[in-house]
Amino acid sequence: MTVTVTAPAISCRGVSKKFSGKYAVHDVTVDVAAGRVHAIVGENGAGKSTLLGMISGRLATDEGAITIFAEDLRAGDPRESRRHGLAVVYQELTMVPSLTAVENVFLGQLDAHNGFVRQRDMRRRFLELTSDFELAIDPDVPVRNLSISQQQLLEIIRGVQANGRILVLDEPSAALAESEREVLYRVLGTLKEQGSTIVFVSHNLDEVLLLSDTITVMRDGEVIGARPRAEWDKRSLVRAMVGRDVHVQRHAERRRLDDESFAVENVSLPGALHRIAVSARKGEIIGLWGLVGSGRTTFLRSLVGLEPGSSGTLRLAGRECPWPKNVRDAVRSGVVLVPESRGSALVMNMNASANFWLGRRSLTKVFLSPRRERLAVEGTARFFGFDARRIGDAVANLSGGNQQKVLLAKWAGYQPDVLLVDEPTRGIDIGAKSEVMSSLSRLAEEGTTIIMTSSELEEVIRISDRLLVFSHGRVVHEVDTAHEDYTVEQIVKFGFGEVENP
Amino acid sequence: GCSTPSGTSTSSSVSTTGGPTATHSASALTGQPTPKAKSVKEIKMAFFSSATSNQYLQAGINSLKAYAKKEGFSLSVFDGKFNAQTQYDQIQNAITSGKYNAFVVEANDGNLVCNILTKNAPAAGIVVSVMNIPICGRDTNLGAATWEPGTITYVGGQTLDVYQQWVDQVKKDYPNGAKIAMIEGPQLGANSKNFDKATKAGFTGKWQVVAKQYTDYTTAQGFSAAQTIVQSHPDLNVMMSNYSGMSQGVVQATGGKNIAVYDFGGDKWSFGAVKSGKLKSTIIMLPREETVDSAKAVVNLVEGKPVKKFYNLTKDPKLGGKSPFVYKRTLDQYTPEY
Amino acid sequence: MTLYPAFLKPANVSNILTQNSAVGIIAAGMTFVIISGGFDLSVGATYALGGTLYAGLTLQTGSAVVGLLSGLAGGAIVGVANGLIISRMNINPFVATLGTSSIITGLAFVYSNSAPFIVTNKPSLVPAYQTLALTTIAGVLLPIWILIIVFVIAGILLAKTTYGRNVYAVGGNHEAAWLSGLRVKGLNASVYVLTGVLSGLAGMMDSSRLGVGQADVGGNLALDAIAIVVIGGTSLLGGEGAMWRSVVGLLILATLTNVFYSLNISQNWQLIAKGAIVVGAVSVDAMTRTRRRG
Amino acid sequence: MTLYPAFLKPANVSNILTQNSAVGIIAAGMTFVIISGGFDLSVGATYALGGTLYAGLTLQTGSAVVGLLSGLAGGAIVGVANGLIISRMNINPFVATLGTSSIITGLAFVYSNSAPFIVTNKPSLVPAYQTLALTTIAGVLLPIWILIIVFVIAGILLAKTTYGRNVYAVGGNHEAAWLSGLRVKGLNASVYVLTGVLSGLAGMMDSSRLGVGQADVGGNLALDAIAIVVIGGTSLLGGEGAMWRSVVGLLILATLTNVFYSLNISQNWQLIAKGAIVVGAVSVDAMTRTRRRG
Ligand SMILES: Nc1ncnc2c1ncn2[C@@H]1O[C@H](COP(=O)(O)OP(=O)(O)OP(=O)(O)O)[C@@H](O)[C@H]1O
Ligand SMILES: Nc1ncnc2c1ncn2[C@@H]1O[C@H](COP(=O)(O)OP(=O)(O)OP(=O)(O)O)[C@@H](O)[C@H]1O
Ligand SMILES: [Mg+2]
Ligand SMILES: [Mg+2]
Repeated sequence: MTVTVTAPAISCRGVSKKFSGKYAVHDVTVDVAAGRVHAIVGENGAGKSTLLGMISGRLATDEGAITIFAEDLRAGDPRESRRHGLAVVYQELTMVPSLTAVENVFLGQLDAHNGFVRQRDMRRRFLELTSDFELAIDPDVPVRNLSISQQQLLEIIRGVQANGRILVLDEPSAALAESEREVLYRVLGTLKEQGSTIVFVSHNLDEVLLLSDTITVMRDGEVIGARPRAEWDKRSLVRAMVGRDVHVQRHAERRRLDDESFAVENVSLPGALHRIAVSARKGEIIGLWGLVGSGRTTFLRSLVGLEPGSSGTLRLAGRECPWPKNVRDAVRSGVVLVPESRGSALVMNMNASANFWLGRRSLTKVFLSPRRERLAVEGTARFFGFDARRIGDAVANLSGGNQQKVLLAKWAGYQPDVLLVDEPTRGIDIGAKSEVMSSLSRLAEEGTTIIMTSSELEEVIRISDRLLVFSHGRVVHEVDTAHEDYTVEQIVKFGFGEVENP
Repeated sequence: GCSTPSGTSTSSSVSTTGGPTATHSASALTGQPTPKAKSVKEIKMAFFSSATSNQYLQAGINSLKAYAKKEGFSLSVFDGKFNAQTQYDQIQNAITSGKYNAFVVEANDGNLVCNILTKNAPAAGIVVSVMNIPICGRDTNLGAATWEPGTITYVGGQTLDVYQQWVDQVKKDYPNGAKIAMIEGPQLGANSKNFDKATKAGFTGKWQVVAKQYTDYTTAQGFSAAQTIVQSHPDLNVMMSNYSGMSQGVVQATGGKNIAVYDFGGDKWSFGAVKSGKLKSTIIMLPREETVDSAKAVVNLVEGKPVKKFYNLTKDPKLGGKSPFVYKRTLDQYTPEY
Repeated sequence: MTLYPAFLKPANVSNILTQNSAVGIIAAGMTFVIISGGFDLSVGATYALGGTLYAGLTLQTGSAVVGLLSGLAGGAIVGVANGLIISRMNINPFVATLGTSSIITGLAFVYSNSAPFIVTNKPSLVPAYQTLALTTIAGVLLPIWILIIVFVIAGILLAKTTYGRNVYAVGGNHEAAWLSGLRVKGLNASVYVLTGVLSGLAGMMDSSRLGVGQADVGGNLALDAIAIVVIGGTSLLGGEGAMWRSVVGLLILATLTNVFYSLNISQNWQLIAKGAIVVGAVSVDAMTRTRRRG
Repeated sequence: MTLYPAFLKPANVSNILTQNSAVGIIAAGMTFVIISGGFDLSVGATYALGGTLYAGLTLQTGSAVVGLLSGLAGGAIVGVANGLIISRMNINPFVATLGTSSIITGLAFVYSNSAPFIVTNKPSLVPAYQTLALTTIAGVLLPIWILIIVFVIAGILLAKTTYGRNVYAVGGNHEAAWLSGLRVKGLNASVYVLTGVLSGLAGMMDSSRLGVGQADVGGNLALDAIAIVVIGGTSLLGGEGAMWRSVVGLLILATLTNVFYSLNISQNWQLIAKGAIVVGAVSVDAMTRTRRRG
């Protein structure tokens, strides 16, 4: 298909959007050329999702106009953008938990004949799509039983199957592991070849530089620059995003490690985990890495009593402890988990401070004192780079990065001996990411044992002292990241379970 | 001030048109069906009570049970929960079950159960005695016209004429006029219809109805309805309450005010209240005769004795020919039966 | 099951089904409402309105067909009003339908001048009026046929059509359904129209059986219908459930009631037993269903 | 507001408050239940049980204090049962409380032998029995004081204590509360205990005022109490709302009822107007409140 270079696929003219009097997007003018891949980058809260929201019709514009292939877009109705041939993958999951994988992929576009759903056709198409994505997901499984990354993949598949002229993706790869990203890149490449226009948002600058034809940088709701790929490099992107140079924090030197603080053996959960053994020392950071569904989350949940069927032995600072039955047991013995999903770990319509104190012995015996609570939490908030002035804001109104900081502050506030952290950097910008990482390092320096997972392998390698590779509910390999040199490719192979056996 | 009542109640036959029925027993008998039960022991009776949850109903049920025991026939009591549909379904199931050959019915809604009682039940060989609420749209009829063909008898004392007499009592007690309020039962119930009809026709000119409220006969609703009426009509003279259970709430609301409360019910409590002056008067009701007479009609039929098509409870021998209206002065002539 | 000798007699089964045909077809509509994440407390009032209109207009025009159509129209209008209030004005369905319920009952009383319409008083109209309830087809009464047909059609509509699946989507995740381009407001409203029409029909069926139309019936219908749906295992949170579950719920409740009526257990003990059985049935269901993850 | 001359007369205000003190304190408990994401349909039955136990035990023991304590105990036991069924057996609160409601009513009827307990028939007991309802403190009746005190304490408990915050958390995000190590089950159950005790108390207050305790009252209380909470603007989805909102809801409904009674509007038009005003009030609330983020 040849691309006629007439009208831009998307054209925003002086578009603005205000939330409670403050501009989230201000006077943005940007064109997306047809048939190209256009990336939008910017810090958390820069307004990327808001801009995409207006393009996709979920949000009404306050000022300005948007045209799709030279046709005006009527604001505030997702049907409208769909009519114009837009398919949108949103930043947050928009799955219907009770419906099956097939039904979610075809949500709003069921294949039907005379009003009757054509189940068989949809299932065939679903299997085609999942095999394109090198996935094996049971078509009939209710989506609530799938992991977050599996759901994220279904979101993308939904966007792809919609077969639109324009595909808009808001942080599609945030929840994906290396290998799945490769698949995503390949699929996007194919779509581009077929003439689709692609707009996407990502915090992964390598991926942005790899995929895009044009890159637009946003800061504080405004467009800082929109230039062809060739005119950008990582440094100039970061500078444009943040307004300064960011030094990616490295482990300059290894900490001196103390005695063993944490050891588990024989951690099992029928059908999910198989006799996992991990031990860690005071002040050590252990990274867990694996492919989607490899069992990292399930492992961490077992350690704090969230998986009732799990079993194993636990030794803390050399003393045998009973296997935790619930979160309270775990917290009491000094092990806490920062869960992976912000949505299910924070009470969205409570403020940050209340979320911090939730489940915690309060400062006062019976009566709350919001003022004193806020004061008491400010230090921890700052430690994690959270703006102390926003402590009273409802968590729902915070950007993803700030929500993550609240989450970390809340759990680190227990001052645990062992902090388990599941995907702390998912979907947050590069600045927030380095803040989170450095605060974890500092915690470790203060003597906390940290076990964290991340789908971003480089990040794990960078921060951790040791890396454990998970595959199918087993630890299949251990990498001493402090002393050995491994390439990303090698580790990914372990993740597929190709090499070695424990 | 209020005028004192000018005289005792007169004979209660003020407007009864059903007089002759009582004398027509012979011809009535000829129109009666042949019962399936050949002897009293073979009677299998179902009593469909409109509910079971107040003393009036309890008194009736208990007497009927005792009567069944005495006569030696079997009796099942169904609780209609003041719900017409529930009662209909109960009757339908009872017919289907084939377990009964006689019904005594206190209908929650006389219209709903009309067909099933006059056609389906007789077709299944069941004889039907109706009490308290006339069926088939006869609820505002008088005397013998409250009986519906297809059933063997109607036993009742709360027909339109009683309400008319009640209105007359009030008028007689207040010859110079009065402001009157009514606390009634459910809006679509037969009693409310008769009550409304009688008051609309009777209270004209100097007798003025200033308020009325429908309730579910409970003390609680009687109380709150009366309380708000009292509040917004400080010049009220008379409050008429259609059931003693409600009147207990009404007198709480009118306490300390110069309002005469007229009660319909005549239970032990109302006798005490008439005596202490909380109530101006009450009307004797005979729940025990009501159920027993209905069952007795079936027994008589089985025994081949005459069965009247209409038993007028306001003329029941138990009243000894006296009026059912009880004032403080006449209190000792009566005994409450529940 | 031989709880009592007559239980499985055709006449008794027919009783069970006719007595529950009204609440059954209302529960079929309610299943849609609940799966869509809604709630409808106005079904009882609509049921009474249906019967009142049917009787009133039959008496006034002399034609049962006109009565029938106006009963259906009345139900539909109520449904549209509920749907608009809930989806356009964004009002919680609980309050909205509690409010409309009050309005509908008031209107039905005003229309009927606070008295029942008694069709049986006009014998010439009775045969036509009672056709709906007393016609027998293949030995089975029409209301039972209607009950079966409603459940079959509703079941197919819910499970096999785009419309049905979209109702699940709206109830399971309103936002996701909206973002995927579904007409969520229309879908949201439609389930109330469905329930309105079915409630009107249910009211007419019972009114036809009894020959009377009146405004003060149907008091417990909403809770009964919701209980049927929920006892079957459909979640009140929306997005889940199935029509067959409501059939199961209906059969449980209907059988219970019938057994109790027929065994003539004291009403008080019936209440206790019924409550215990309902809680028991649902807890067994809750235990056997695999618990969801975290 | 001068809707009618007597409206603001102290006696009328006192009427409005006493008549609604029972439903008011039940609504205070219901606010906790709804914010915790639950639902309680058994409050009406518990209310009746409270009054029945109070009257029955006062008559049987001759001591109103024993009656009072047993009424409170009855409410607490119902609450504990509801709480256990809902939180331990994981049963939907709608079905669970519909079921227990039926059981409670049955038990109250059995205990009272299906007839009211009439304390006024034993004049010696009446003064003690009616202390709860008729005592006046500083010119204000005790039930009004109780209403005020319950709302103040409930308001503080909800807004100012850890317990209250935990209730919001459980209702707002059950999983987050659980992940935070809260005793989710205990919290879930506790709100039913609270509501049970308050319903029992409410039943005793009304029973004390009337001198009668009976099992067949309280039929509409659950819907009324829920309506009060929701009309005030507390979301049925849980996690949101406030006690002052329920106070507003109570005042709206109570005033409406009183005005209608007093203006002597026909009951049919009352129904219509009441429904319209409820829907209207809530839609104004829905429009003025800023819509939440997606
Ligand atoms: N519905 C809303 N109400 C109030 N404020 C909002 C709303 N949506 C977004 N905002 C605010 O607008 C700003 C821009 O948010 P947006 O989600 O567009 O950022 P983003 O660039 O997508 O960030 P991220 O990388 O974290 O996804 C933020 O300050 C955010 O808090
Ligand atoms: N309690 C359990 N019993 C059986 N299987 C389980 C249980 N919990 C999780 N699983 C399954 O085990 C697999 C591991 O999922 P998990 O979320 O732990 O993986 P992960 O490595 O964290 O991957 P992701 O990147 O998706 O978060 C999944 O397929 C999941 O469905
Ligand atoms: Mg974003
Ligand atoms: Mg995970």
